Amino acid sequence: MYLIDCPHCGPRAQLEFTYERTMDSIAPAGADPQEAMRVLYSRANPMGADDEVWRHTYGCRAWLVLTRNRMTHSIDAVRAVGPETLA
Amino acid sequence: MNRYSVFGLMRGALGGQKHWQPAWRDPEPRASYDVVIIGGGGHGLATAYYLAKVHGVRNVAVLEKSWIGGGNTGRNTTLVRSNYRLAPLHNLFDFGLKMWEHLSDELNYNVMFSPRGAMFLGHSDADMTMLAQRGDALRCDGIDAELLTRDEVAKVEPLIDMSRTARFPIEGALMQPRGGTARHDAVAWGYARAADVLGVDIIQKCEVTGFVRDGADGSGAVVGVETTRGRIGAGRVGICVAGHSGQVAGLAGLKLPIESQTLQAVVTEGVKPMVNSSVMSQSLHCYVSQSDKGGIVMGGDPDNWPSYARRGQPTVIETAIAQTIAIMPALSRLRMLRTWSGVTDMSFDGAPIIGPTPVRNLFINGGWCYGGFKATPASGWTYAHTLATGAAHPLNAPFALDRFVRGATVDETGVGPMPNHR
Amino acid sequence: MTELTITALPPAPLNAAEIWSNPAQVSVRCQAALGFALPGMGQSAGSEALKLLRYEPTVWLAEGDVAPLAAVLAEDGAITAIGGGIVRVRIAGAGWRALLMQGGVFEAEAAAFAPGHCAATVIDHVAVRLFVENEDACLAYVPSSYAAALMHFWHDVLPLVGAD
Amino acid sequence: MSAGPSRISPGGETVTFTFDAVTYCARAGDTLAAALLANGVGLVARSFKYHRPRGIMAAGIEEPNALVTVGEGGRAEPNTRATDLFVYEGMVAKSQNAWPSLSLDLGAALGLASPALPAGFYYKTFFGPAKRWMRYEWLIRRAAGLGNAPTLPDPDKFAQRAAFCDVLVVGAGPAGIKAALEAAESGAQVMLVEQDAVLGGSLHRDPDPECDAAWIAASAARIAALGGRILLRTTASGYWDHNFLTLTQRLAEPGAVPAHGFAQQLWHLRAGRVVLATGVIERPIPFTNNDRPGVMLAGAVRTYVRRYGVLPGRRVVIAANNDDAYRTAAALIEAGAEVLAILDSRSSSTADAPDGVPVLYDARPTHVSGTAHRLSRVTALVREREQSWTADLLAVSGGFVPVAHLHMQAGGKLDWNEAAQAFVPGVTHQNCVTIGAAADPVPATPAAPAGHPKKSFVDFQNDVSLADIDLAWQEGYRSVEHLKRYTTLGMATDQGKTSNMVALSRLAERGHVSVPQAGLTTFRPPFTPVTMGLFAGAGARNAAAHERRLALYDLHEARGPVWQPLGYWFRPRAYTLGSETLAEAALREARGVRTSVGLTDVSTLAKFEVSGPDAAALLEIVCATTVSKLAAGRGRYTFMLREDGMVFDDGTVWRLAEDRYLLTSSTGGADRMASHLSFVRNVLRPELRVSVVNVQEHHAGIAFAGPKASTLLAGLIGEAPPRHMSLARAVIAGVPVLLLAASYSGERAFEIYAEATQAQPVWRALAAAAEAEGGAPYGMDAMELLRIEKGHVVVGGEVDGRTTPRDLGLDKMLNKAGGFIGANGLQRPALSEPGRIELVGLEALGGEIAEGAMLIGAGGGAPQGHVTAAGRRVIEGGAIALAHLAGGHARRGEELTAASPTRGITTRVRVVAPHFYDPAGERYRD
Repeated sequence: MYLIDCPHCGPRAQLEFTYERTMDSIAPAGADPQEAMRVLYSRANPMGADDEVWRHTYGCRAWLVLTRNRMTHSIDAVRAVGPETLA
Repeated sequence: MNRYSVFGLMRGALGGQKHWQPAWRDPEPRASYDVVIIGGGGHGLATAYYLAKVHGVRNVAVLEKSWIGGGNTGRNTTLVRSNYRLAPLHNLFDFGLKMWEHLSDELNYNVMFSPRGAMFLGHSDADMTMLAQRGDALRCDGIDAELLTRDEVAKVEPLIDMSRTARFPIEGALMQPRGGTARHDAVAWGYARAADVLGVDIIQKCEVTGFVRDGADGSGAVVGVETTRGRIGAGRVGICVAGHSGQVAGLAGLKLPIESQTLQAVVTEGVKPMVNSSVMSQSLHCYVSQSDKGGIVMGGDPDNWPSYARRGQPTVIETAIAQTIAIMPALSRLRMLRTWSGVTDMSFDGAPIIGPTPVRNLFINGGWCYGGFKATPASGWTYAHTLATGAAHPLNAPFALDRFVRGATVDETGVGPMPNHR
Repeated sequence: MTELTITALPPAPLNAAEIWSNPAQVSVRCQAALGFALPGMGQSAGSEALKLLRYEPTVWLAEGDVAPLAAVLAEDGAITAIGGGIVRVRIAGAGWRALLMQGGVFEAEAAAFAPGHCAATVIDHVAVRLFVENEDACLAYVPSSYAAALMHFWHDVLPLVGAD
Repeated sequence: MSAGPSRISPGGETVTFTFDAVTYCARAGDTLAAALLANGVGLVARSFKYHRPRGIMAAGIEEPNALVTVGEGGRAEPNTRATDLFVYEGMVAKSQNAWPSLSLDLGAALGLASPALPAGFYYKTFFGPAKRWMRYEWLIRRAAGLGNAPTLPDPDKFAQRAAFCDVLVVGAGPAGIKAALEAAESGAQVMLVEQDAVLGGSLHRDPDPECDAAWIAASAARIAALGGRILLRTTASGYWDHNFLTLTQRLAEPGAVPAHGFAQQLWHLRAGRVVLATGVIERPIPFTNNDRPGVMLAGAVRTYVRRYGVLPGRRVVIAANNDDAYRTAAALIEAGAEVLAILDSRSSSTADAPDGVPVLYDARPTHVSGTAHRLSRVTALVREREQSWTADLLAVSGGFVPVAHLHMQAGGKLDWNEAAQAFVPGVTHQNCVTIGAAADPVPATPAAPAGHPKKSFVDFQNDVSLADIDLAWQEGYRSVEHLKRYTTLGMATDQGKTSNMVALSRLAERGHVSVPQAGLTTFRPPFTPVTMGLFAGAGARNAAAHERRLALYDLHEARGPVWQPLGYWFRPRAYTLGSETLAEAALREARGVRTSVGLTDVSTLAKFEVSGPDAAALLEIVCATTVSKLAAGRGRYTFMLREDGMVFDDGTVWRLAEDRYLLTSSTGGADRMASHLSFVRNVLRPELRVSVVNVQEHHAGIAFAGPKASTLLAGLIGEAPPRHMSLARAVIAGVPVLLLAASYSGERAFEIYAEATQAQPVWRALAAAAEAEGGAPYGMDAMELLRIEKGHVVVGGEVDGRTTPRDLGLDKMLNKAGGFIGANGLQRPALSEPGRIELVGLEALGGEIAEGAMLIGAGGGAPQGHVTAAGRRVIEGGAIALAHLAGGHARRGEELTAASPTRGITTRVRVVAPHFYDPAGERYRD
């Protein structure tokens, strides 16, 4: 059970979070259809760190990008995504 | 090689069992092979066996970075069945199931295939209709499937909670009588021993670190592999590494529609027989059976985020155990003895990927998600065909790698390209 | 066992106030119009008539009369009624923190989770929002459909509170 | 009942218990093992494979032999270690795996066949068809397993609780207590957990004047005073990621009735730092018959003597390869036993033996003999010459194995300690440190086994001998993992706690390599076995899935409906009257809607309010249909695609105001849709000025449908209701409502939304109005009949995640401008190839159509599609269905067979358009 340092809530148990997908699966806006499908179906799936989209679903509901190592499970960075928020 | 038989054991009883030879050789790698298979799991070893046995391709090496059968072959919950809803899947898996029925004799190694029945429980009329649909699809394609009533379920598994007030009451089940379990390690060892006899080199502790490519810029066809035990030439190379598919394919610059996730399983202390079949639930996501040693073997959903660490998350097993106890309350006081994990190769439609890659002479067999063990004979048979001929076998043709970008996915659960939604 | 009461409160006017732009300016307007600034994450602010709880980065749970808040938000956000779907459960008594550790993952026992603070978490598989009313009481905002089940769970584990 | 014959100072026995129906006395604080030894019971169990007689070998959780079943009925716990079970009044313990009795176990005959049953024998025989193997398997399964399987539900509950601390100390021996005290004094919030029932650990075996009972008590009090938490009978059993641990706490002994109804509690603990003071486990020594009752670990002997006042033997031989065992000699002499010899496998030692105890160097035990109940003779090789003693106890010590399980579960590495011949904790990336004996075990010298390999047991419970390890080696199973799997070594309930190192040493010996080169197995959770019910917690009763209850639950329940699960929700399936069957009720209810009026609860539908200047822009990304052209006050049908172009949900979208929309979608997809909307809004388009609020539970929804619905509703609201696909606000029974004129049934209909807390009067008013006109509430089955006849698709049926808008006949509604999610996926070539599965209607040419049945063409062959939903014409009768059919759009008029072999139903059907009722939509007009 990871401890994920939510930029909005502080460190919380993984049970409050859900994994959605890797950043490398999201095609840039305006990509042509073939390129978008290629991106959707190609994952680097590295045996090391990767950028992943998670959501604090059972907490603040915000979306986060975790840089997480798939071997050690260390979470090296957590970044908030979404609209501007009040500090 | 000694032939295995009860007489051999009797003979050994007099001589302290000293006459048994190694089950497979421990050869040094040769300079090159007609076919190199990367991955000494059940699928890779079966592929090698059928290459030698069926196609006469005996100059074959199986390269295993650790010890054979140590990946998902030795970590799964040993269920064998073929009762998928979609025809390309049930046709492939049932081809395999028919092979399971004779595998011990075929290999002269008892893989303990035990067709004690694979039962999907239905918890509502809606579940039962879905199960009937699946059963009808199977029966129309000549595969066994029977709808069981509540009473029939209770007869097979007397310890299931049949009360109407159960949180997920039992309305019936879909039974595949020919389904069951097998001894997972024996499958790897049996194929290894049988392949070894036919001349296949099984090379353990040999990790592939790169591909040798021809062409001026090194981007042409694969002609060999770099390994921790040196360069090995190859006519064709078949990747067969389950959860590590992405990593090995990545050595050739490929990105696959595969994400590696952890799947955990649990076994209890051994007790006398109490679970007679393999029980799965349609609405919940748990499955349970009892090993021949008496341990109750259980599993549930994967830890549905990427990982290679073989370290699970405890609440995932807590949920699977809660679901299992809700179905079979008498399990409550048994003790969980051991948990373990495998790295599953979750494909983006839930179906395997077998066939050529965009790199010439490089083939892939992976994406089995959490259901590859039962396919071992069929996977090996059809992959051997593909590696021997360079062409798809009719049974693996629907599972080509290009199906994703073409839009021809085989999506049994219909949840689309996100494996964690499956 | 410690004395602990678990009570479902009557429905309250609850709204979600979501701000999509200029949150700092909205906060300034809020201070000017209502006398308090928008609370930060995990905090609350408000008056007798209106209490704002912040569980989300862009959404404030507003309990009370939100009419003046609409003008504060102006073109920077919107208000949506949500009170029909939430049951407020008051857990009162010294053991509320220990009770909320049962089936949970959030550190309700932390001293930093002080009166006026709030947090969203999951308890026995149910998403709940907690608000510390005072040292002796905590309010849980529970999805209506799960309220009966979660209250049953809390009553069930009550004997364990104070038993450590 | 008298005092136990082996009790050193008799008296004090106050607790009675039974073992195999014989009543015995014990002292409070005794483990079952101590109590049995005190009572002179030597034979306690039978081994797994050969049913060899076994007694008590250890004093802690590593005990491989003495397993019993304790408790009765649903509380019975099989395979309970007698050394980890504190006796309580009335405790009922039974031996296992023996028939007809422990003393006379016919299974022991298997031992005679053991030469033909080496490791892995089953891989080499039992060939033939699978069914033949199943006959052998039947026998093997009955012979295997240890305790009897439980058959009753558990009467007790299990709790799970979160906890947090700065420092967790595992193990309350002297090192652990000191570490906890120090951390607490430094201001840290401390937790100290101990699997034993008392604090002190090794101090009960090896007293230390500086750490006496008073010191233990004072330390505990000080830790508590500083806010620390001390838990006894609590095992740190799992060490997971990010310093998360699972602690299992026994609130009652196994088999006992718990005080508050909770037998155990699982702690989900997050620790800042973890200090492992977990001690060591003593290694046994392999020699012939080393598994017999009367062969015990030397440290365990000391524990029984000093902690429990029990003397396990009076004429004792000690065999060891280290200094520690000499202390056992001292303890035995103190207690009045005779120590015949210390057999030290080393060539010399500086350890002090008690006066009068002969020490023999270069001495290794070769075999022991005795009865199933007790030992009588010990034989050893002393400087290669055989020597024997008449003895009733052999205390052995083959060195010490650090308890590094948690360290390794945490992902830590192990280092080889040559002096101790043991793996000790090495580096770890978690914040975790090991202290005490586990970090610094007593030195021990390797010694070659001197007995017969076949009877020199390594894994006692699974009867794995040195000969089995040798055979595995000979056959090529040389990796330690192959060895374990081939021989079953380390797979028993003790998970190799006493056997792993002995086996590794043998493997190293055979391979002529060092022990670390021979390999190392991985320790996985749990450290000791954990009761399944504890891991399930409260979820054992609800499958970890709470029921979700409708806001109008009470009103439905008063009508006694048949409830239908839908996800975690329960909705009325039909309101049966009198002796009606479900099907009759559904048809009556559906006919009521077609001819008069009906009402049904649609509260579970997903609902989102989307507001702000960019609301339409967001919806046009999520929905595949146009939204922005919708006028305020109007609504329309919509559907949503996944990125791969498949339809994954559908619903309606309503423009409530200029910049405010209400989006509805399916019940089953509600959570997924909530996540999808949030993902699109926050991750893909954070710049949009839009608010998306989930209002699924805020509104209760009631569908009011039928030819009389409009008139009746007008009467209730006092004005003309909105026309089809328009909306209005009104008041019913004093409650403000939102009226959406939408129809799922095919009749003129309204979805009436009220705040859920106020919805009951609205339902009552609508129900009263309906019932006055012969209408009635209807349930999901009637709704299903109505929508099938109308040809509406449903998510989970026709929308199965594999169909495109074109497959479903929805492609004309696609937003021509594109830009929606799924637009790219739809371009894939295979999605426009001929022969795709397409939506059609079916009419039966006689008989009923089975839902889910396969569609077979006139020429037979493989199925070409299936029946997605089967119903009937509500008024006229006659079976109809919706179906998926390959190339179906072009096959109208074709006759097929709908076959359900599992249900024995085969029906001839004709392919028709999937609209059976009012295809022009004339009934929507007033």
